[in-house]
Order: sequence, then structure tokens, then C-alpha cells
Amino acid sequence: MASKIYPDAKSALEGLTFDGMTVMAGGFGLCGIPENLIAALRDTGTTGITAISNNAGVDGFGLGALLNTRQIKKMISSYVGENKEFERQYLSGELELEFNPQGTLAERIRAGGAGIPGFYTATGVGTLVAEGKELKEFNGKTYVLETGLVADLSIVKAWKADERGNLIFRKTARNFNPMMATAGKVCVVEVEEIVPVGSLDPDSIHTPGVYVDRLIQGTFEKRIEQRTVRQRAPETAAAGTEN
Amino acid sequence: MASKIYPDAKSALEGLTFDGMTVMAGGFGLCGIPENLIAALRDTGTTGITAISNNAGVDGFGLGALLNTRQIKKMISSYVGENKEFERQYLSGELELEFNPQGTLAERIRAGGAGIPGFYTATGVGTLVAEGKELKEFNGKTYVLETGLVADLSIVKAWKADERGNLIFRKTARNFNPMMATAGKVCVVEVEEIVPVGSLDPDSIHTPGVYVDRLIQGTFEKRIEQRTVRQRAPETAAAGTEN
Amino acid sequence: MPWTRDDLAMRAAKELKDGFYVNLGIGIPTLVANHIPDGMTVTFQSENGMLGMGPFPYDDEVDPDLINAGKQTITELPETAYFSSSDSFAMIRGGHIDLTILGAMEVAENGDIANWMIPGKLVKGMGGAMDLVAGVKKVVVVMEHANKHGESKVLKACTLPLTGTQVVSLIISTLGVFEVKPDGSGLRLIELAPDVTLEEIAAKTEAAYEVAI
Amino acid sequence: MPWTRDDLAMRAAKELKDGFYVNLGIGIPTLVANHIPDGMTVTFQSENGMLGMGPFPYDDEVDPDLINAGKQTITELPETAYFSSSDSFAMIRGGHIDLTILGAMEVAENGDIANWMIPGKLVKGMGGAMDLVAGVKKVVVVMEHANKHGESKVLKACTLPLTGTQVVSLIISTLGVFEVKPDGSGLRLIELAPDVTLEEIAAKTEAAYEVAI
Repeated sequence: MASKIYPDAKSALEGLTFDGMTVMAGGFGLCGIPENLIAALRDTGTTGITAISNNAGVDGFGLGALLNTRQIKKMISSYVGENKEFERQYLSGELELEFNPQGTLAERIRAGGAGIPGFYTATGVGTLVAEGKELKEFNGKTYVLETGLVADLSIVKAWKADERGNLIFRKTARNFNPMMATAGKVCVVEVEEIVPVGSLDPDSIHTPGVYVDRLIQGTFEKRIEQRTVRQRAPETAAAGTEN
Repeated sequence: MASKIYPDAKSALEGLTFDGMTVMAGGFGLCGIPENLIAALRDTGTTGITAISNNAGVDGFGLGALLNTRQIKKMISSYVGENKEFERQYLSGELELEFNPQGTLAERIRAGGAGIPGFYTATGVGTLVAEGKELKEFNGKTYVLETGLVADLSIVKAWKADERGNLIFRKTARNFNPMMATAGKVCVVEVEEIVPVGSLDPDSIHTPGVYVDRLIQGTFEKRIEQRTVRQRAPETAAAGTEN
Repeated sequence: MPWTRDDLAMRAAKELKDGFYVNLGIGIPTLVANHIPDGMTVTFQSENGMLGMGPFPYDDEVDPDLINAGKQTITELPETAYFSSSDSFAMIRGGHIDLTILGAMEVAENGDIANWMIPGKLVKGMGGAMDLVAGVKKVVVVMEHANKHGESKVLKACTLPLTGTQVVSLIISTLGVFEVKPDGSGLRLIELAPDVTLEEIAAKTEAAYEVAI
Repeated sequence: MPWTRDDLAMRAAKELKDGFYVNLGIGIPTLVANHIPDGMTVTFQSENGMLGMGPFPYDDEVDPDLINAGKQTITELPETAYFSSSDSFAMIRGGHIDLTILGAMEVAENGDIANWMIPGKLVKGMGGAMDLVAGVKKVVVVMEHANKHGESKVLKACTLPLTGTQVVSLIISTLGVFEVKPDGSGLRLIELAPDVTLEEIAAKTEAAYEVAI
């Protein structure tokens, strides 16, 4: 079996990118984003990208890196605008934007990966989101038809992988990553650690290796968007300094 | 917070059963079935049950126990008939039967728990399964509309639970149990071990406690339907006897 | 004297019940977590994939892999479970969360809510708000009674693009508390903030309402 | 001389490719696992919730929590991952499994397959068969060429209730191998079992086919 492991992000994207492609990128805010693969995608110079990602990064980091270089034509997201360059491109009409409710976005990606071309949800009924979409009643309540999403490429960040591509995510860095791993025609994954087959508990694998085509070990900045802390009560703080 | 832990299966079902109710029961074959709760449900004497379960147990064990007592009016399953009493009741017209493709059944239950009243699938298009159901084209291919399933009660078998109802399943005993935990108006769970809160890895919980209303520690027979083994090569077998 | 931000959070906390699973919106709703009555167990869900959200971390506990839906660093608790965004919204959409407390720009007397966009202004997106109002069992709004121009935010009909229709159960404004009648037939004023008069409410509220104090 | 059960499994094993993820049906298809070419890595999926299925256990390894879709006790491998039934069929329905090898009662020249019910006889159910034929990238059928009454199972059109329409890619019967043309325009006979003649195939096959040997 050909190894799924590539030496770096650049080689892992080789042959997979083309202008006008659709890319899904995992992460929520800057948490759990595929930093290495976003940078490598920027370096390919691929343009006209439709990016499916819950957010759009910040200026120059996350998907913001691809906005600075104007490689993204359209975003499908639930919440954006932590990003001045995004705002400028959007207001000037350079960038298209499709808003999906966050749960609808998550489910559309899950559906795309699961071979479900459409599903009904109450989310967005009676709002702009449902305009032009098919409505249907079930048990007297109205629902809107939403479609499955797939991408030419999904780029995913996990915590650990084994050599066969079984993945484990860490804490809230899981977010959109597992669904996106299922919904890309090709899925490339970056992890903090690649472990030998047999090292992961088979009951605790979040994404089975079948979904993972290529795998790299990355290096991570893990920038924090909103560092919020509390203060230790004086005694506790004193105790803390002893450690 | 009222404890979710009940002393036994009988008390855990108190106030939850009524004639004509719909019950989902986890398991695949006899693997991962809620043995204790099935027996307790039998003892309630509840009749006219619509049972949603991938299989129907064997004679006198699993859901077979409820067939012997004629408490089940209808089964929604993907595969049955390891069970003579089932066969007799079905052929005599005493028992209704609705076959769902296994993946459609699994997805209908997942959808029911996820607030999705309907979804489209290619499974069953052009077959008896799609008769009378709505068809729809997506990207030139035909799909059939299937509906979400919910139940008055779901009975679920997990491996371990913490005191807040976070669940972990073991190996292929997971099967239908996690979806069913989400799709019952009330969900009662039996486990092999209840551990203190904080004992389970938060990244490895299969079913978060929000889905679990009542919890018992059970005792398990774990009957095996098809015991298939291989023989050790002679040397290995000899080595084995030394242990 | 109208309620302060903290008063609003304290009043909203009265909607909590022992054993509830709750999703709190950004802003004032976040403060509700500071007012859980003693002896009551409430579990907070964060829609980015966590049940059992803990307080903000101490400085040396900050973990970039552990944030809430407002992208703030947080901590976990012994009962915490993590899951994916699709599993998180399955939980929300499927009606498994008991209560959500959200801010709003406008609420209408039939329970409509608008809290995500102002036409002509830059729109950041609805995030998870539409899923929350459509899926959670009980939706409580906490907000200023009037906008910056002194106009009522409790309306006969919303003027801004909606987040959801007929979904709000309770409005806690800076001036008082309104129930939205479950049949959608209108509002009932059930509480006043200290020293706020019925006349003041009447003058500052566009929506029709019954007084039931 | 028609192919035996083991010959069929051996021929079907030629459809395996290195790195494939494969779901094997019950019966003859199960035997395919005994014929994986040396040096080739193939991962077996079991639709009850497992990827990376191992061989049958030794007597002292039997675990009631570890069975395959045929309800037989099995073992795990170092690369095994377990998941729920909904995740398992998401994998199948979503086109992530490369190959499934199944038995059949009838196959038609357009790729229709019938393998789950005979009207008038007790029906046990379709299990996962309809999902597999609808979702897996390539569907290979292994079967007797004729039924017990000597009637062709390779037909112009199926007479039994269908499992799926236009889904089969390859038919490996006891007499030979037929490709189903991807455009649905018919069959191509591409191999004969040893000593089986074109005349024998012609006499025993109802479906139309091109000979392409």
C-alpha cells in the first residue's frame, strides 16, 4: 500500500490544485485550522477558489492569508468579518459570500460526505436563508430543503494520526474537521503527531483512515483570537508561584 | 441535579411504558442489545409495541422475548428471521413488519434525533422500498425521500457511563445504540460499569450525557449467535496449552 | 430604574432549572453563568462542539484548542464531552437543549426575532443563531428595551431580516419581562424593572401586550 | 469445468487493488479474504461498524462484542476503527468504499440486481445490501450461473424484486465473467471458466452479451 504520509504540506498538495476549485478548510475561528496546508495552498498560487469554511480567518492568518493574495473568489461561511481585508474585498464586490446558518453548514458538509444530496431543516424557515429554496411540511411544520456540499479538496487539521490515516482530534479543535474529511473528493490532513498503527484506541478514533488520502506532520502556531483569563484569588496565586 | 442512576431495570422503566408505544432497541443481532431493559419491558406487560430495531432477536432472547409474549405489534427492521416464533407470527398475520434498508434505517434514526424530518438517498430507488415515496432528482440522479424516526422510548446498551450519563461503547457493540440514544423522547441506558464523573476521556465520549435520561448498571449474558473460530497451527496450539 | 446588564443576566438566570442543558449567546447572556442558583446543576453547551463548559482559564491554563462559540479561551469540567460541529447542531436542531438565552435587535409580538443583520451595514453572518432559535426547546431574549434612537425593540412586527419566526418564549428587556403566548396571539407583560411604571412601558413599547402583573 | 466456490472467490480477488477498502457479502464473497495477493494491503469494512476486519478468533479470543455483519465472531487488527451504524452507512452511501463483492439471485444485462426476496417465500430482509449496491464505487457479483432448476441467473431483466438498478459492474458466474457496460447498453463476456465453451454459455445465458475474449 502506497504510504499516505508526505514529507511536507507542499508535496501533499501536488497535483491536487487547479484554478476555480472548491476547497473545504476545517476550523472554528482560528481553532483547529489547517495552518500548514493553507500556507501551502497560498504558495501554489491557485486562484478563483470557492472556500467552504465556517469563518474566514483574520488578516493574514488562516484563510485570511488567501484573501490577502486574492486567491479566493467566493466564501461559504456562517460568520466572517474578523478581517479588514475580507471586509474591503466584500464591500468592493471582489469577493462573493454565501452565508449558511452554522448548523446547516455543518449538516450540508456531513450530508455531502454521507451521500445525502438533500435534507430538510427548520433552521432558516421564514428568513432570507430559505428564499428561493423548496419548502415542505412534515407533521404540520414547515421545513426548508438544503443540499449536500462536496469539495474538490478538503484540508483538515487533526491532533494525532496513525500511519493508516486514522485520526483523533483534540478538544474544540475538532469542530468542522471530521465532516470535511468525509466531503472532499481528496482529503489532505495535517497533524501534530503521526503514531505507529496500533497506537490509537480503535474505539476512540474520530475519523477512520478510509477518509484520509494524504497526511503530513505539521508545525503549528495556534494563534488565539480572544485570550480571556480569570485571576487567581490572592492565596491561590501565591500557592501557584510555588510550583 | 436529580441522579440519572436507577437501582435496576424495573425501576428505570417506571412511568415510561404504555400500550401502543414505540420503542427503539439498540443492537445488531445479539451484539450490544439492552438485555436487562428488554427483560424489564417484557415484565411490564406493555402490549401493542412498535419496535424499531435492526433485528428481532432469537427465540426467547433479545426482542424474541417480547415476541413470545406477543407484546410487539409491529417491527421496523432491516433483517429478521433468526427466530421461529417471529416467522410464525408474521406468516399468520399477527405481526406487522416494515423492512428498511439497514443504512436507511440507521440514517432515519440519526435524522430523527437530529431534528431532520426527511432526507434523500439513492438507496432503494427503483425497488419496492421506494414505492409510494417521493422521488427527486439532484444533479441528474434520482433519490428517494425517507423520513426521520423518533420513539417514545429508546433502550440502549453501552459499555461504560459516568454519573452524568456520558457513554462509551465497546467494539461492534456500538452499532445502532448511539443514534437511538438521540431519537427517543426518553432514553434509558444500561451499562456494564458506571464510573465517577471525570473518569472518561472527554475526547472519547461517544454519546454526551444530554441524551441519557436514566441509567442502570446491568448484568449481561452476551449470547453469541455465530461462534466462528479458527484453529491454531499445531506448534502454536502446543504453545498455547502451556499457558 | 431600568435593569443593568448584570440585572438582566440575574433575571434570566431565574429561567434556569436544575438539570438543564443550556446554550448562552454572546454578550449579556454569557453573564448568566455567573448567577446559577446555589445547589443547582446546569450544563452549558457551546455550539462549536462541547457540552460541560467551564469558566475562563487562569493565565497558565490557556489552551488554543479549547474555546467557546465566542472564540474565547475557556476550560473543561470533569463532565465535559467534545464532539463535532455536525453532532453539536444535531443536538441543537434535535431539541435536546432545554434553553437558550440570546441577545436581539428586535423581537415581535408573535415571537419573531431579528438579531443578525442590518441591511446596508456590513453583515458578519448568523453563526449558529438561526439553528439555536429553531431548535432549542425554550428561547429567552435579553436586551435593551429601546435602541440607540430610543425606538422600541419590542415590536408589532420585526423590520429587520429575521433570524427565526415564532420562536421566542420570553423577552427580558431593560424595562420588564414579557411572555410570548404559546399560541402566537401576543405578549403578556409579567414583570417590571424596579421603579418602571406601566405608563413608561406603554410609552416605550410598540408591540401590543396584555398586562398580567 | 465450472468454477467452484473457491475458484469464484479467487477470481473475484483479482478485482482487489492495493489500498482498496472493501465490503464483502456473506457466503462466497467472504472467502475472497483468503485470496488477497501477496504484498497487497486491502482493508475490509463490516457494515455493522468496523473498518479493518481481522480473521476469525482463536477459541480463547472470542469476544461477543466483536462480530461481523454476518454475526460471526471476528478479531480486530492494529489499524481497526469502530463506529456507529449511521457512520458506517455514511461511509458506504457516500462512496468511500472502493469495492463490494456480493452474491445474487439474478442479475440483468443493464446491471440490475435482485438478491433479497422471493415473493411467496419468507422474506428475511435486505439488511445492508441495498445501501451497498447504491453506494459502493464498484459492485461485483459472484454467483452460480444457473439456479437449481437450471435456469439462467444472468437475465435480460430481473424477475425478482430488485435490490438496486444499474449498479453491477462485473458478474463472476460459475461459467465465466461478464462486464456490465458502464453506459448500461449490455454485457461483454470477457472470460470463460476452464473448459467452458462459448456454446455452453450461449445455451445457459438468457441475457444478451457481446463476446470479448
